[in-house]
Amino acid sequence: MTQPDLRVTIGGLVFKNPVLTASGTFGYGKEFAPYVNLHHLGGVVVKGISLAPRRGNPPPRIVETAGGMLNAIGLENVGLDRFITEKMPYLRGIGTRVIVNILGDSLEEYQTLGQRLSEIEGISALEVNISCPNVKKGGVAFGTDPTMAEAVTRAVCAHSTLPVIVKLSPNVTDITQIARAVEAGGAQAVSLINTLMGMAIDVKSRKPRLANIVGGLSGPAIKPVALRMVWQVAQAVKIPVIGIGGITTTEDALEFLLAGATAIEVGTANFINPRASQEIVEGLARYVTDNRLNGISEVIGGLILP
Amino acid sequence: MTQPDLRVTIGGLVFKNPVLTASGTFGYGKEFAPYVNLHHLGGVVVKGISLAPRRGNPPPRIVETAGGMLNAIGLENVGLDRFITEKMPYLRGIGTRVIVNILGDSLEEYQTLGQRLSEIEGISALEVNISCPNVKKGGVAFGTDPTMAEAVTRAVCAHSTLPVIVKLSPNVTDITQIARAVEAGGAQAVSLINTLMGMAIDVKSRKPRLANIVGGLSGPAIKPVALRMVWQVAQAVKIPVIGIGGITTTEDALEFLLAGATAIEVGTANFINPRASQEIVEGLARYVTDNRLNGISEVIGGLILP
Amino acid sequence: MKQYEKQAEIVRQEQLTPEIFRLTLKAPEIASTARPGQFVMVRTTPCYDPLLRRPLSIHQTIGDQQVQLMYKVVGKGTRLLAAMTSGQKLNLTGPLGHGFDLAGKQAICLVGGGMGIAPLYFLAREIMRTTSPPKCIVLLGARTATELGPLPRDFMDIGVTETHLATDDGSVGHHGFVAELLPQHLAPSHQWTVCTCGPHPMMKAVVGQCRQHGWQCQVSLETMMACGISACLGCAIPRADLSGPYLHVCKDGPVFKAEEVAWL
Amino acid sequence: MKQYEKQAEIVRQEQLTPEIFRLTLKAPEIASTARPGQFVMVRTTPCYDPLLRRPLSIHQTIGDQQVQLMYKVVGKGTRLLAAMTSGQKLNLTGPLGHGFDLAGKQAICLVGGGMGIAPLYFLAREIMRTTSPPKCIVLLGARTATELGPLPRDFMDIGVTETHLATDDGSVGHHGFVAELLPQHLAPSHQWTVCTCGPHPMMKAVVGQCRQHGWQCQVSLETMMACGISACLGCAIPRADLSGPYLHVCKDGPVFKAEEVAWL
Ligand SMILES: Cc1cc2nc3c(=O)[nH]c(=O)nc-3n(C[C@H](O)[C@H](O)[C@H](O)COP(=O)(O)OP(=O)(O)OC[C@H]3O[C@@H](n4cnc5c(N)ncnc54)[C@H](O)[C@@H]3O)c2cc1C
Ligand SMILES: Cc1cc2nc3c(=O)[nH]c(=O)nc-3n(C[C@H](O)[C@H](O)[C@H](O)COP(=O)(O)OP(=O)(O)OC[C@H]3O[C@@H](n4cnc5c(N)ncnc54)[C@H](O)[C@@H]3O)c2cc1C
Ligand SMILES: Cc1cc2nc3c(=O)[nH]c(=O)nc-3n(C[C@H](O)[C@H](O)[C@H](O)COP(=O)(O)O)c2cc1C
Ligand SMILES: Cc1cc2nc3c(=O)[nH]c(=O)nc-3n(C[C@H](O)[C@H](O)[C@H](O)COP(=O)(O)O)c2cc1C
Ligand code: FES
Ligand code: FES
Repeated sequence: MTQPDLRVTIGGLVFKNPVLTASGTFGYGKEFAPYVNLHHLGGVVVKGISLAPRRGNPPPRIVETAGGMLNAIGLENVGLDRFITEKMPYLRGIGTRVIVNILGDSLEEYQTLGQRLSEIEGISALEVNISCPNVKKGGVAFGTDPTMAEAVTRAVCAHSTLPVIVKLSPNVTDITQIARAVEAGGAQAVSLINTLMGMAIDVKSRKPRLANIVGGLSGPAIKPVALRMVWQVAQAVKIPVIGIGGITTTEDALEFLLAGATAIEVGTANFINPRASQEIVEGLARYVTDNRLNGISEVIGGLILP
Repeated sequence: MTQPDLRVTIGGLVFKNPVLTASGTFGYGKEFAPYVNLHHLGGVVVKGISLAPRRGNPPPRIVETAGGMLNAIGLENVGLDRFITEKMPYLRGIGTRVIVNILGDSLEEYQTLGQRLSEIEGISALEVNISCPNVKKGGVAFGTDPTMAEAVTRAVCAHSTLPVIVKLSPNVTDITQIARAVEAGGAQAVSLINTLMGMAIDVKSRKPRLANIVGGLSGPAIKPVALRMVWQVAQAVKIPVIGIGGITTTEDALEFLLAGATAIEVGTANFINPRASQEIVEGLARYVTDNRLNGISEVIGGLILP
Repeated sequence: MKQYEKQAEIVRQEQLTPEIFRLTLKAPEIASTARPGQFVMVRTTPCYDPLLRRPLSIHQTIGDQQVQLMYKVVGKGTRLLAAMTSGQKLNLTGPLGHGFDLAGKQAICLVGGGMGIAPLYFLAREIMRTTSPPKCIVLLGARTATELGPLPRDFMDIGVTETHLATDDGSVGHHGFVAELLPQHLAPSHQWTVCTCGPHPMMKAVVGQCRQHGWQCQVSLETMMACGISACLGCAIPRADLSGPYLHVCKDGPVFKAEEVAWL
Repeated sequence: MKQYEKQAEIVRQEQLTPEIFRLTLKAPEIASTARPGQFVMVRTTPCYDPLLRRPLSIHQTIGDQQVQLMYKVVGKGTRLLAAMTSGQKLNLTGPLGHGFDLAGKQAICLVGGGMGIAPLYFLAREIMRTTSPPKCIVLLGARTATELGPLPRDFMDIGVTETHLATDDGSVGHHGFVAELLPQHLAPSHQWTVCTCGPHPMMKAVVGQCRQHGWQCQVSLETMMACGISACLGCAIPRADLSGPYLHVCKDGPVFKAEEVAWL
């Protein structure tokens, strides 16, 4: 029997399969090497990188919720220079596409990151985080205002030679409006959703469970909201959509593909089951075979409306 | 030992305790009589009422999700006249406050509902649903635009002699903006959150699991988002806030009170545990006693920030 | 219409087939008030996933103390149920809904398919107890013989003299659909009342036969349910004429007159 | 640093006290590579609530086949664990983190409080095995005697000659905090290395004593953890000087040199 065809194309790049890992949930790839054959994945999106290193928020940074978790990591990362020198050499060898997730608190920072990373060998694309709800400055503002979102997209696209994926925030009234704005700004793809802003309180101490007070909700709990937004955005834009949000099983991944996503990212599920991403690749292969499809692309947007 | 004081005041009304039931999850009260001593509750918010009866959406109308559920009931209800003749006589006898949740397609419908219900004996307040995400027309538009939200509030307040609680939609970029608008419109209180818009797909049939395609997400899964919004709104407005969203236990209720809610509504939890609302009343009484508080009001807004 | 919410102790958990289990619970209030065709809502975990209770028909009551359920493992909730053992406690609400209506029925035929057989056993026992001389024919359908487990015997043991089987693979009884057995076994001479529960296509076929022969027919329907007590309005189904307000399976049913509901 | 994700069969589940359980699992890969102080992440349910794995220290390895955990029921995850029985399978990842460093240590004192004693038993066995003549003093603290269960005996059984106890209520051993035992039992003549695990205030007191007497001190810390493999960055703790990048308990720890971390 021939290998089922799981290939998908985003921003002119062919991915061996539509299964990527979500930024901030898969470290810099290496952490999962004991559990996953990285080269079996469609790609790895690394932890968000800023120009300078960031300490992130004080602890406690995470709390479990019903079917999900809140995180307020605060975008802790090693910064651009150490990422290039310490992380890229390993990433060049993992045998799959590397997507670098970037964030900044000014247009200039986004520009510089786009520019600098374009010069680095072994990077397939950029994912621009305009939506992380954990950091008080930057992040939020960009992702919730169409004009700002378009501006950031333009800034990165203008200074980068890499395909640009813009990652959208779900904490908005109309996510299709933001999606159209970044499409107009030149994005080759959009990925969604980032975390929903949430909060938890420790009744005994009467204090917030997160030092940052609020954090980002992720995991199976948010899947229905993510799926709805992916479906809406897939109809609103012409560029490919990457679905993210609570994806834990092959069935979850198929729901997002049917809703119109060209690829998906596995996030919190990596914590529950470090092999989740690879198991989904295997599951999709089985699905294509069992249903005698020519390829996974036949599933994309295949939702049948009543 | 004397009874702990659980009384709270909203819109000039004293409630015997801060535990209400959420609209659409407690029928018209009678359905829970086998499980709960209705007069032990702070109040009962009945299923949303429109001027004319509504059939609601075709089935399937509900689907379970991780830690939550999606519903697309479509505001099925008996309509104002039958509500008054068939439901109110029973509700007058339950020995606690009755709050009527109303919804309409037009300012006029909201007005008429406010006016007509003001003439009915046995109703303590109105809860104006400007946020139900299930009905394609009406609902959504009002709740997601500050100007519209303020207009509806004014319309109801102008034509009603009852205290008006406006129920907010979480599907917005900045819920404090909507809250301030309805406060300006004359609302005596706000209640939040209504459901988050979500979706689920049956991979086997490739069809949406809800005939309405999208539905409202409720249950423990959304609690972190609801708590965050209640905390934000409590700081943004002077009128009392009623917290709703995933409240299932006494601890959950305390989280919302600490975040600044003056009262809470129990929703989806009624399905999992029909006695949930009464158990929370009992739990709050125990909490006040065990912590030697003068009353539950000492808990409201008691969150200690780092 | 009394209803109860109870922590019921598990008296016995029996595995009848690889997928089918029979659960015996101590629930006096429910046992003493339940009618054939009614159901309970079972909480399968103290945690929030799976969140909702699961509706299960009452398979039989034993004396006025015990309630017996029969269920098939189809997903995570029933899988959690199957893992529970005697001594543990299970939270039940019930008895819920309206059961079968036997008032003045003389000749009754029960047609069950798959797990739809569960509530019919309770009904058969009631018929044996109340109608004399009991005229009751039982027709049972399944994909294959093993799927029926001990059920055919169970019916004979309570005195049902006429039990006929049908399987899709012919491994036992009639090789074909159970609905096809109706005209073979129901003497035109009688005013039959047919009570049926099972997969939708099966019930649709049964209803068709009854229309043809002018037999009365009562059907027990399934929908997704969140509350089981007519609070969520999630269990709506269209009326026969497809107009007017929806019926609600948990309150107006789960047992309906065949002509009340739409057969799409 | 090898790590594994395995379905481990439960060999034995023992209830030691009303709240404390000892779980023996068949996990050859982990058993043969684990070091004292390392931990595993345990998935407590196939469902999504509770969602995250739970970190549990390795209490001991038995041969190169079995891993033993000792846990206290404090919430829903550990409650689910306690309900599991031998024969069932449990998903484990591990061994994780860095353990205690015994290299060239001569005189070692282990100070454990509550469940913090769990990893110290593994460490004690390692000391008995590797250092000769083994110089190892064990100081155990708890709220009350029953909370210690069989642990004091366990240490004696493996040849620890000096085991001293302290309880808050004086029900056994010293009436007071375990840290107070250090100066009484640690001869100044030796270059002691103190390894401690337990409630934060207890460890803080132990660290204070060590500073005073110039003893080396290794502490095993706890934080909330989502991944256990340095992917989520959720387990951050501040460095001693409160500046610079945070340390991560799952990767840089859970065992740290006392002077590395801040004692707030
Ligand atoms: C009034 C009533 C009485 C019932 N009596 C019995 C009975 O006596 N014995 C028995 O085995 N089953 C009975 N059922 C069906 C039973 O409720 C479902 O099989 C059960 O809820 C599945 O739960 P789960 O978590 O195992 O499966 P899930 O993981 O929830 O779903 C697995 C599959 O089962 C289907 N399913 C889920 N819930 C329902 C539902 N409420 N009705 C139909 N299909 C569903 C899903 O669509 C999915 O395909 C009854 C249903 C109703 C409405
Ligand atoms: C490296 C490490 C090793 C550990 N080793 C052991 C051990 O050997 N034996 C043992 O009994 N416990 C150990 N713990 C603590 C154990 O992980 C928690 O008690 C457990 O996760 C609680 O889960 P739960 O679902 O039962 O409680 P939850 O319902 O999650 O919470 C109940 C209470 O426990 C607290 N809690 C939850 N998670 C943690 C955590 N990760 N650390 C500390 N407190 C927590 C919560 O704040 C809450 O107050 C260890 C923790 C870490 C980080
Ligand atoms: C611990 C943690 C850290 C994260 N860090 C980042 C980040 O650095 N950049 C980013 O764009 N998204 C980040 N995210 C968001 C995820 O990439 C993803 O969008 C979100 O978690 C929803 O997917 P999930 O439900 O599958 O986890 C993080 C999420 C978690 C849980
Ligand atoms: C089945 C169902 C029906 C609902 N109907 C209404 C309604 O008619 N009017 C309304 O304002 N809210 C309605 N809601 C929203 C709830 O009142 C509540 O705001 C929401 O479910 C969040 O609370 P919860 O998570 O505790 O359920 C409904 C919710 C559910 C689950
Ligand atoms: S199941 Fe809730 S109304 Fe029928
Ligand atoms: S627990 Fe995830 S990085 Fe330490």
